[in-house]
Amino acid sequence: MSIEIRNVSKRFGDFQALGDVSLDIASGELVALLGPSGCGKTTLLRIIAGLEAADAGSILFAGEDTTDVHVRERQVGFVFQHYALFRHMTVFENVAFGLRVRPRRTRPSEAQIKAKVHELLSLVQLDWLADRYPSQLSGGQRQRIALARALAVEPKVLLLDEPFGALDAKVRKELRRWLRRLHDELHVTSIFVTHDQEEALEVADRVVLMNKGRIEQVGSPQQVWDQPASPFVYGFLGDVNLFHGRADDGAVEVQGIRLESPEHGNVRNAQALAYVRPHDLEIRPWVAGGTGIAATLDRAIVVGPIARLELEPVDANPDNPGSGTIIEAQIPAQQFRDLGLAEGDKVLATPRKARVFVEEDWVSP
Amino acid sequence: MSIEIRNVSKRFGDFQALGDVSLDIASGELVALLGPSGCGKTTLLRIIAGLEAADAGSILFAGEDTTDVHVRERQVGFVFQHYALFRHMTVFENVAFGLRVRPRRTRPSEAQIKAKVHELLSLVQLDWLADRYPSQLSGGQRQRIALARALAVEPKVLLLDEPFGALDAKVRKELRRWLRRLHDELHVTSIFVTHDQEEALEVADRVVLMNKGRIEQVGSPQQVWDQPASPFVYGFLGDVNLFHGRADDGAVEVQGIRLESPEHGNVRNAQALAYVRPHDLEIRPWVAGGTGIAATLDRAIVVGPIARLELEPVDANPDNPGSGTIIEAQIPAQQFRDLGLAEGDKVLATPRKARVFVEEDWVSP
Amino acid sequence: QTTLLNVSYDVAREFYKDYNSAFVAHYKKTTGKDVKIDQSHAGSSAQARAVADGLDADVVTMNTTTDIEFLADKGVVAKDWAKRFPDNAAPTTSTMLFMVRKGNPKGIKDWDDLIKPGVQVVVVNPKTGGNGRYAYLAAWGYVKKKGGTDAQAAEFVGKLFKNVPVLARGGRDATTAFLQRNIGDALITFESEVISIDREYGAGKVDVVYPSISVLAENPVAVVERTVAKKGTADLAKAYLDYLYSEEGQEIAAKHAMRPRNQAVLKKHADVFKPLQLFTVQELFGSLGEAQKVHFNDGGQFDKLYTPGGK
Amino acid sequence: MSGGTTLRAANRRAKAGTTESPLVRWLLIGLALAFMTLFLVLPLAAVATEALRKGLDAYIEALREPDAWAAIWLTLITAAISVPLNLVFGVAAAWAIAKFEFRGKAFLTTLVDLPFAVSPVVAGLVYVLVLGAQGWFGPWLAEHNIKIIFAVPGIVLATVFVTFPFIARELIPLMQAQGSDEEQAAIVLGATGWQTFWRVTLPNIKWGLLYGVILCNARAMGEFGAVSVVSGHIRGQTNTMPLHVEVLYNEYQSVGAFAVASLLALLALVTLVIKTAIEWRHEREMKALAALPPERPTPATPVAKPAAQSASERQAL
Amino acid sequence: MPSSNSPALPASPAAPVSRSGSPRAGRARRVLPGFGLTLGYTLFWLGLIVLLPLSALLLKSFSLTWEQFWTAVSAPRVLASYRLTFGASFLAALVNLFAGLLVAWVLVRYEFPGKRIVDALVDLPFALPTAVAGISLTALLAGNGWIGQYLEPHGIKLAFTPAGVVIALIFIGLPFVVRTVQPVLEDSEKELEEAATSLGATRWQTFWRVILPSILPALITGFAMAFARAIGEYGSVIFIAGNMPMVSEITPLIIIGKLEQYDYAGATAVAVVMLLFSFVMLLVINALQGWQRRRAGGAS
Ligand SMILES: Nc1ncnc2c1ncn2[C@@H]1O[C@H](COP(=O)(O)OP(=O)(O)OP(=O)(O)O)[C@@H](O)[C@H]1O
Ligand SMILES: Nc1ncnc2c1ncn2[C@@H]1O[C@H](COP(=O)(O)OP(=O)(O)OP(=O)(O)O)[C@@H](O)[C@H]1O
Ligand SMILES: [Mg+2]
Ligand SMILES: [Mg+2]
Ligand SMILES: O=S(=O)([O-])[O-]
Repeated sequence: MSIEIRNVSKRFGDFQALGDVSLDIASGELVALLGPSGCGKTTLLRIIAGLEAADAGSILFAGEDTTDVHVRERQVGFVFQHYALFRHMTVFENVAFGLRVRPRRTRPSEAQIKAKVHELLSLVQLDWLADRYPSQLSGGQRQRIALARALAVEPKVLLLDEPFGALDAKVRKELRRWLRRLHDELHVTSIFVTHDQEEALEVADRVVLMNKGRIEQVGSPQQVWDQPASPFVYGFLGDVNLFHGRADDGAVEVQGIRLESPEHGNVRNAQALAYVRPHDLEIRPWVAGGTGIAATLDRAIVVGPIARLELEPVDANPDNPGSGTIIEAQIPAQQFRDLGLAEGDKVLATPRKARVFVEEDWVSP
Repeated sequence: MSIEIRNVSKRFGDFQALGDVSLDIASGELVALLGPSGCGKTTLLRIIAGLEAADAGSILFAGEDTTDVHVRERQVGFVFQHYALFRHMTVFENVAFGLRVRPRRTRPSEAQIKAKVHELLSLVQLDWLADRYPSQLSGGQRQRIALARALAVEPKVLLLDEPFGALDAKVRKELRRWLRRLHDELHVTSIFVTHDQEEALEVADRVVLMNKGRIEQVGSPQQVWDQPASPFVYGFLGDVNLFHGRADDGAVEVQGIRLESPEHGNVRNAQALAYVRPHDLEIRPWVAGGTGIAATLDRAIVVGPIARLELEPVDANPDNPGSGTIIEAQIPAQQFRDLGLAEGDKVLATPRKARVFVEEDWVSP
Repeated sequence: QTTLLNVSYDVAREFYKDYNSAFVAHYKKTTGKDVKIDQSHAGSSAQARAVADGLDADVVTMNTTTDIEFLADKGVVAKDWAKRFPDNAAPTTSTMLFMVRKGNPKGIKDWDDLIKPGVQVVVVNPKTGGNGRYAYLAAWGYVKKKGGTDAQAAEFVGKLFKNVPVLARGGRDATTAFLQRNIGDALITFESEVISIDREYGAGKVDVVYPSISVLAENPVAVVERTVAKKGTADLAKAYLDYLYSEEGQEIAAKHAMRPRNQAVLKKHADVFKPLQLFTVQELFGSLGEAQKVHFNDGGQFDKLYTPGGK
Repeated sequence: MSGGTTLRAANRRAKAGTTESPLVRWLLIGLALAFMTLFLVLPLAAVATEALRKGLDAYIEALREPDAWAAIWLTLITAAISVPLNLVFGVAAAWAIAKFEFRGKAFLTTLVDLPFAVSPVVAGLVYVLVLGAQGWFGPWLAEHNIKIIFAVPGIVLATVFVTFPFIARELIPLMQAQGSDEEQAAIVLGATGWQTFWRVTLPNIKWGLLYGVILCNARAMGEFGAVSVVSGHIRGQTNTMPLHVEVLYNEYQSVGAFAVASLLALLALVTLVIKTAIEWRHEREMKALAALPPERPTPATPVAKPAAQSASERQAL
Repeated sequence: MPSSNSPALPASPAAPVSRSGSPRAGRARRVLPGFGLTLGYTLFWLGLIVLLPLSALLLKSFSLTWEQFWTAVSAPRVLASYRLTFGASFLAALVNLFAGLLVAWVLVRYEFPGKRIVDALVDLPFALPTAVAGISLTALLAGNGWIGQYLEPHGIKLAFTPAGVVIALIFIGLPFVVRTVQPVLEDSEKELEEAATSLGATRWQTFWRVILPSILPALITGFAMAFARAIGEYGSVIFIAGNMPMVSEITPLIIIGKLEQYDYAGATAVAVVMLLFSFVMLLVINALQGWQRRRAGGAS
């Protein structure tokens, strides 16, 4: 079922939690709502579910306005951040709940319920836990039971609020892959909320980036990564180094280095921000007079295939507010070893690629 | 101050939480205790702090037995996982607490306390929050206040229990770097508990890997990464693919591929487990008869410099229990693009490097 | 079967228990009708308030006339209720006596002995119990009867109450304080309580002292017109109260230490009801209602005993 | 290993970190017990002694009086009516106050507490003022021959008033602490309001509810002042146990009075024992739950046979 | 690329609905059902059982002129009774504050034989008829009582003095403090105490600076409840009070006294004064707690 979000706004008292949000989600899509804490992700999700009413705007399910449809009848599956499992019910009873509360007419028989619940528990690979109580489960298990419970009512839409937020790093990684797989199997339109960009990029078909109650960008993981629409998106999606410079005539000069920036061809001598991802920095041993940003290697973390380097610019220029802070670089571990650098050595860093925003870009969001 | 942990054991009822743990920590070191949930990390930390008593064994601070030293007098700074800030005190009062409760003789004057607290608040970069209450702070801010509070008493040892556990992915990343930096500045002997391997590897001088109440390995991040002492360590430190095979005469055969394993030179025809990290798999387009594990490309996540691939072995062999599950591979994004692979394509995966454990290795820990 | 509700004061439960069975038998014999009597007992004026507020009493049998006056004011009983039955509509009376410790160690003989320094007297709070009001009036009347002025009476009563360590809430509390808690040298209480005290604590534990002069405390009765009109029990109610004046009724009363009006019965029990000089409230105070206003209401004579500057 | 002495020393040390020294501990326990003995045990003992002052026979005799039985019966009836009434109110009030935000909530909560602060005598009096023959509705009630005051309904009303806040007071903080996540989950799953309440809310609050009911019941059975004013004290009809105690006491029948009182104390103790038993069971249940291993048992899936060192070995899930 | 930043007019005619502040205005509805029903029922029942009768009290006292009212509530004896009632209630609540905290502390923190019995006994004052409690306490404390006999020789008189009033009120109020503090103490985080200890605080400092502030709201509530209940208490007090005007006469007894002289209006006037006082106190306490919760609130 497709979902259309039309100009939804929501205030809490004086606080604008959502400002005129519009978004279309195609049937069967898996969409991630990504954004920093407090940006309104949960609020939007709850409005879609009908758990909260929008002040303005409307939500359409398969083209039909749901404003007057009660949560109960929206046929959404909602997975709460802290699971909200029924404490006093066994896992089985939790999953069966949605079936048992149906009106007698449409309620399946006991046998059907049993079969259905066990099918779902197998789906989430926790069949053997049917008789436990939620308090006897680990976080990851609870999460999957919450999902099974939401799926039991065969929802047309699945909404997940930070489904992996409360879990260990390791378990989180396992579950996100598992969620993706499940979605590929069931193909129910799903929206999940997260503030972990890695999670969003890895799992979702499309990523919706939110900030301060507004949508900053919508696109496939690759799109938002490669063409971030705003400095916020750029900064939020991964580690990034920020350099201040001047844009002029399709190029930006940062600390004596000229970076091409064809999209700003018509900009003349404007202040510019150049965002450079750590892996877009080239590192060479320092040579006097060499181009690049002179820096000292502060710390090198070389575990696995990537060496992460922290560099301190040598000549912190007070006129250049971007300097003085640490520059982060990532190079292949092999290359690092080949360079033979030790902590304390001086290096030259050259941005290979940068995303440039000039003054006027900053204003918009 | 150096810390020696000598044969410490601890039971809770029937449950052996710590079994004969010994560990030396040099003065000024930053050590990470890493392990899965319930492995006894917190218990060990609490024993060091004196918040819990060991059943057997002893803790030495700078060579002196602390058994009879009360927590109060151990001069440890303890940072709790959930901060344990005093809710009814302002940030300032929280940080000043340790100074205010000193006996009158050694208590600094109000002016000194004020100066000291502001110095610490500047150190954690939260000077402007002095008059707030903990409930008015974000998680990351609370964490830093907890640290400032612990530092106020000028502890000889700093103990941190999952200091970043409850934080956002993004905030967590920032804070861990900040912690490292702080440590480099203050050089107080520090132990921090975590179950996030990335965190441990990035921040610590040395990593202590724990499992089921015992220490599995102690070493620098690079050491434990490159030479994991046990399958557990290997598995815990990062994503890993597991292949079952036979070890014979200094080599292991896995699905027709021969991997050198000189350390098992004297093993004859034994069951073996080969652990291969995702980035140690080489991926080539499938060619009939080519060596390597034939697999289908299930999903490719290409954001940033690394392409993460999920491969499904084509010919799941029921005799080989390792097969049938997904194989994970990581290759440079550029290489992935060069290969021109699409989801659904068949590929050949060849382990470039593997860590092999034969039967007898599994028994030890 | 008709039922009749007799709303009465605290310590009359046992008496009416016996009286009721006698009356039921008598009524059956004389009229052939069965009747059931319900009893209600609590503090006298609390009971009067309950009746005024709607408790469906057919008859009220109290130990202070003010309580029935109040009901008359409310129109619940007839205005001339006191005339409807003989003897001021009080079939029984009682009076105030002293109880002293066995052997009378302090040598208490009369009212004058109670105001001596060092003598402690237990009295009921006149604010909350009829018992206390009568004790107060008896003391006042004693002075007046001996020819004293009001001022002298007030001074005397003031001294008496200076000797009071505990103002009990009701008769029973006073007895408990005196007998069980061992407080005070004398207890001023109704003659009718003596028998109950003997029963509870065993006879002869204390000595009874009859003062030279005391007050006649009437136990008035009345038909509650409001109820009997509604229930049609007027005749029964009247019969019930009339029977109190019968020889049998008076005899039962005497057995419960209430002074019968019937002189013959009274004589018969002369050992219990020692003759002493009794004055009526009407004689010295106009009426109990008057006395209430002057002495016991807020700001009255009694309050002045305790308020600084008041006299 | 460093042997037994250090071990014991260590135990002593570390315990001192978050608890008091044994000396202080026993001092505090002693103080608390002394206080409890003085203020609770001794009065109870006094009741028992008084009741048995004239021997067991007199005690039993006193309890066999029909009036005593009527009083016991009325007391039980009163509790049986007023406790459910307050139960319904308590649950409704707690639902409204704990699950929703609205203006004037603090004020409403205060109003719910108010009966705690009203003198019981005044509590009885106010009903007389409203419903008595001279009160607002008295004439109307008399006209329609409805008896409330000085009859069982009045006693129930007064009891309801006095025990009014007990259950709500117990439930409000409990339900506030539990939040409404589970209820929202139930609604999303298609449950109606009633289903949500019966199947989700009620099981979650049942212990607190029970506790409130027991306290409410204890107070309902023991209430004297308010009931006294509205009862009418009709022997065998509107005398509850506490009132009967009063009548007997004033009648100089202290054995009877204390016998009935002891019965009340006994009823109270029985409910308290039930409460304790229930709590104990609840606690045990909770402990049993807590004792179970929080994480999955080791043989999660039969994938890696002998190598089951840890879950992480199972190749990428 | 940004999909929603277009300044296009909103599709639905909506916005100003909630400008006024209340997010519930307009078409917004609550997800959980039963708000109207439960709040309605609560208000109805509250009105019926509590407010209607109490307003009768108020109206009855209004039948007095202001001057009569003032005389009724400010006569010297009445004033003395306020002093005693409020003073003794305050003292008793204060004692309960400490004793209740002590009992709750011991019950929560320590193990000792008979703990469950003690725990169960705490509720006894709720159950025992107040008059019985009063009689028993008097029996214990009177000069010849179990306890009194040891005190009397030393010149300590408890029964029939204001001290007796305080003792009866302590008995009545104890469960309120214990039962409000107990759960809070049970929930209090061990970590806070550990943090304080590791920062060098002694046990006493930890209690005083960390534990006490965190249970203070509960303590205050318990105190307020015990106080409020004590002010109204009658049954147990009159037996032990001695009831001497100006000395040991409590306000409820004044009310009864006024009723004895059929002065309904005067009785209600005094009752209204007591009620107002209690109500204001409860209100202040509730507000105070709400404020405290908001300040310290939030997940820590
Ligand atoms: N019921 C409410 N009353 C008042 N403010 C609210 C309410 N619910 C949310 N808010 C505010 O609205 C903003 C958005 O909240 P929301 O829960 O949607 O954020 P979020 O993006 O989900 O954040 P997080 O990642 O922390 O969960 C926050 O500033 C929050 O404080
Ligand atoms: N006070 C206690 N009583 C009983 N068992 C306990 C107690 N404290 C800890 N344990 C048990 O000891 C084991 C180790 O606990 P510990 O808290 O040290 O684990 P951990 O490594 O810190 O785990 P986590 O990452 O989940 O915090 C766990 O199984 C736990 O259940
Ligand atoms: Mg959220
Ligand atoms: Mg831990
Ligand atoms: O309400 S419980 O937490 O006890 O289920």
